[in-house]
Amino acid sequence: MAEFLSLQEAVSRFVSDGATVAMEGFTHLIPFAAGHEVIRQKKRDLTLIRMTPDLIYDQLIGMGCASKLIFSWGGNPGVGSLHRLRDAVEKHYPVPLTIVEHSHAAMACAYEAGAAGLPFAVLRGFIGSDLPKVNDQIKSITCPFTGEELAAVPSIRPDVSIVHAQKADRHGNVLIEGIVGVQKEAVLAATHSIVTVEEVVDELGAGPNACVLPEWAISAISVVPMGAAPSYTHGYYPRDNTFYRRWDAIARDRDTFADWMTQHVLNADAQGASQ
Amino acid sequence: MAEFLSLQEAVSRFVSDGATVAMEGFTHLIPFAAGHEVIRQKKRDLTLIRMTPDLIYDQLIGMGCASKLIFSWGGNPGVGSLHRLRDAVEKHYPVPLTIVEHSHAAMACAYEAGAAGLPFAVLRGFIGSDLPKVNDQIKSITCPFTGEELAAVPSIRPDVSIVHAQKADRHGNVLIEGIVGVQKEAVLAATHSIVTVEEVVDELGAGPNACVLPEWAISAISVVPMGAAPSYTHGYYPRDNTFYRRWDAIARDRDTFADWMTQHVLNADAQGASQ
Amino acid sequence: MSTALDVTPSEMMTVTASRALNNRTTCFVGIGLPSEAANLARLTHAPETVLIYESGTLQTRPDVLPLSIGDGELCETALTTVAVPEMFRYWLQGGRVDVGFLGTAQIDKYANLNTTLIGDYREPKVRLPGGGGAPEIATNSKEVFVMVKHSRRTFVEAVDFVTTLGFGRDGTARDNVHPETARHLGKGPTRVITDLCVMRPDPETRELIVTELHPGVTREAVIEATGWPVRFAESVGTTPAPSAEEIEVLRALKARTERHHAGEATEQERAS
Amino acid sequence: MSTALDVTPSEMMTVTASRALNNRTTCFVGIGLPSEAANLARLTHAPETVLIYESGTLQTRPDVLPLSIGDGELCETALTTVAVPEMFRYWLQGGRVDVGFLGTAQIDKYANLNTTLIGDYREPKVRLPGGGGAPEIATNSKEVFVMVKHSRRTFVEAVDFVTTLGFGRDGTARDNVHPETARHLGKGPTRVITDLCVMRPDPETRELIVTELHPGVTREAVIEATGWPVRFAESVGTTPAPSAEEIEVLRALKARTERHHAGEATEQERAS
Repeated sequence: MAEFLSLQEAVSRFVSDGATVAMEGFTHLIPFAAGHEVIRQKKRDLTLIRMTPDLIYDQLIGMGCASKLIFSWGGNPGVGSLHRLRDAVEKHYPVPLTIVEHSHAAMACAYEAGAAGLPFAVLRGFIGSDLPKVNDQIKSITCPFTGEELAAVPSIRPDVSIVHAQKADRHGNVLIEGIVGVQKEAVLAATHSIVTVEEVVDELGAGPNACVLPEWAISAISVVPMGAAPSYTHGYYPRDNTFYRRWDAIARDRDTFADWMTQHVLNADAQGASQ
Repeated sequence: MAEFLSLQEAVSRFVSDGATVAMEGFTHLIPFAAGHEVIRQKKRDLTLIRMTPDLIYDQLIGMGCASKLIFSWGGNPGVGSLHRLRDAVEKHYPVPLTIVEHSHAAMACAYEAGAAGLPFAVLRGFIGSDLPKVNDQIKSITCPFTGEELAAVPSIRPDVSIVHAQKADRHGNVLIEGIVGVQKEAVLAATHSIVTVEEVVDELGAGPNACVLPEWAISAISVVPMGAAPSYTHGYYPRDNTFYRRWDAIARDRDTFADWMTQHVLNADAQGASQ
Repeated sequence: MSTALDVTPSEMMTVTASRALNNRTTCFVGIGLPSEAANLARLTHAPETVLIYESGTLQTRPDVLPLSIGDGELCETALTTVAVPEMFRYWLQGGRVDVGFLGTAQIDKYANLNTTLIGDYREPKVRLPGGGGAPEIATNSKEVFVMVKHSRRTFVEAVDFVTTLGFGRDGTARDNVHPETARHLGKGPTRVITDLCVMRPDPETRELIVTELHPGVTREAVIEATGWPVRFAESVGTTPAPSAEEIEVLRALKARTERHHAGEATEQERAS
Repeated sequence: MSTALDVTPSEMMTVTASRALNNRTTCFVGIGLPSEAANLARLTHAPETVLIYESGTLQTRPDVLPLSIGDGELCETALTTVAVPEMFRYWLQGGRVDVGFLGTAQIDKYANLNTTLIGDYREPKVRLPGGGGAPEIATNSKEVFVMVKHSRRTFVEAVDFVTTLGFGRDGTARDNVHPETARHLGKGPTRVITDLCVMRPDPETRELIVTELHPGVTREAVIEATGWPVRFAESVGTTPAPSAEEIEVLRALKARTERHHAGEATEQERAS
């Protein structure tokens, strides 16, 4: 049953130290504002799950919020490395970070299985890859009909999933449009969910088969205009590619990063935090 | 690569005697016209797959086209039994019919697995049910992470799937709207597919996340207005509930049925066949 | 006032079943009687009850009762419509359903349901439609309500075939399961609502016992209509009579539905 | 005419890679170089090439190259956009992809790809982004094209980590698999297109051998840039030079792309 809460209240209520948290959005609709609020509330020891960690997790990791990362592609798309992620993995700065590494297909299937209430996902995956050698969560399973061996991974079932969407109606039903990624699965797989939206409207104006999350499948909704910036919200604002490029220099150096975060996140309020 | 073919040509080319055929449509968009063409072409020994056999399979079975039926609910919705199906199961008339019986959840998952290129589907299903005792295709599988036992069924991978949809564009891309059932999965799980559509349009006018089947995932498209009647096509014509009720009396008696089929199907042409 | 109403046993059953649904309950609705009761609940005391049909229609608000589980009305009035695999995987199996609301052809002492056949599987006396969504609705919903007319043919000592689990042949099938299964397996049938009474499982044995009799119904009538030596709760209540409003809304709903489904596919409907 | 063009090695690579795609090929496109080549193909000789990106965008026709795999441009110009699990399950794993088109950080003699790290997994010298979609693109597509700049750092005898299967450590990993696996497992990398040459697997050993040299490139240059004793095919061809049209279209595409991504989120873009 969705409650409309301030972002501060939503994060405070549903994100605990030590929690397993998925913030999803596949390039599109990345919940930056919510990530910043998690940083401001100094959450610690989080297990962060995300197919493509992106800048949002570079920031959370760089600020010491995470002790574990489950992911499948960790980079700044089209730009380069995530320097804070690398510093945590390679130099254990600011705190050690354990990584659990999958492929996109495996994580997508693991979210799907989580949403479907299953304990594991089956995929035709990891054939010939070294990933199963370094991730003991990748096992194999035998088809009971053909005898074929396939890959199995545990389903993803976060304590809380956080996503951003275009809009909610006044009841709290949410419309997600465009590149919908794994957001529906992330929300349905989780015990709790926070959805930030650009705006609240009287009518969603959705087509008959639109991707709508009913309010009874959501824990909290926070209205956060520009809540996905510097990523983008289809129909609202474009991706700030320049910022994505600039991030490389900001994140490369520990102090530059710390200064930027202090100025743009720690000293910002919940609504104005998205860089 | 979709080819626009007459229904006669499409059925002739892709439905062989002995083939495994899925005609899907969950109450909505049932491909009656195509089913009638299969009857007119006197196909034999088909394995018919369909979650809800409905009148279309009552007709195919009553006309002796099928030797096996894979299904999960066989009735005339809101009316009663499918008399031709019962006659075939109980009295082996006009030919014996083997049945393989699942639940909806299992068949939906089996189509999903077929579309996903997997040999089997896993579900939290059949707990305490006698169905696994009478269907040796329902097995169990153990989660490699939790040790929990779940049900496993073979994926559905028909030789040909036949569905009806609202419209195709001139390239052959197809839009399905409303109750979309398992049609996308049936088409993607099959080696070949035939899609009948109400009309061909310049632009599908679909939303960003609409259920669209690309032309390169379809074998043949046939333009058959009213191709789903007496079921319905959302946005085109409603369900002919009166006919569904009338069917009970028509199908109850072997001769009445045969007369009706002769008059309305065998002696009709491909376009005018849908009662 | 309400006691003066001329209420049929069937209406009594529907109203009683509708009252079992709370507002904001998420209910996976079987076609037929459950659909009637669930929509009555939505049109009376529980306007925010969320109705889900297996055709993929989420949170639907039909103006008339569907004849089939996939009527266009269900889609047109739904919040959204998802594919059938998604419906069963994410919404039912994913644990989002509070109440699975089912009808049945046979039900036994341990609330097991049979919609498959009468007789032997390979040589059936009567072949019924089959399981449909019920086997997984009954095990993946948090609890199950069953609604069925009371008769000795329907209420049998042991069903010919367990299509859908109640509590198993001996009442223990939901106990001692794998902990992960236990997290997902619902409580099973917590109420059976008939045109004579309400039955609930005995907390110890899970045998269905009569907990409420509808107004004017005798114990003998229930005993007569039940195919096993039916037991009664220590204290058997009387089901509250329907209110005038409930009966009025129910009859209007059924009349609307009748008119809607009686017509041919008329021009008027085509235009709507 | 075309020989007179001043073509860079990078352009030569892109044009050659684009020519590898036939019209009506369904291509699962990796970001970066493959995306550039695939869109050049679509804008020149293969207008009906179907491009799929892992963000869920099916049959997309971007006017500018995406900076990331999930740019809005990809969705706006797509036939439809599906959820990411559906993309990987139905469209890739379901066997609908003819060509998986990948870049890489390291590639070895048997066309295995490494995008995970340099050094040891637990103590990496350089941590790379990871596998992303590549491990399953490489095994579920009917065949794979790899596009990567030629250097000794990139072309190594054996990759530090097999993120993505080529033909395995000994070239036999795609042989002798379960028949059901064989039905789905593609042919693997059939071409590697670099800025110096085209390599293909030896039909026997699956070792990558040079089959074509780009105009003006010497064998020595390839040997110098390859980290193993590279072999040449019996008859090594010369890659056809780009046409003026190809170069013109490519440069226009890159210029458009540059302009598009260079700007801030300008008012103009917001309005579009």
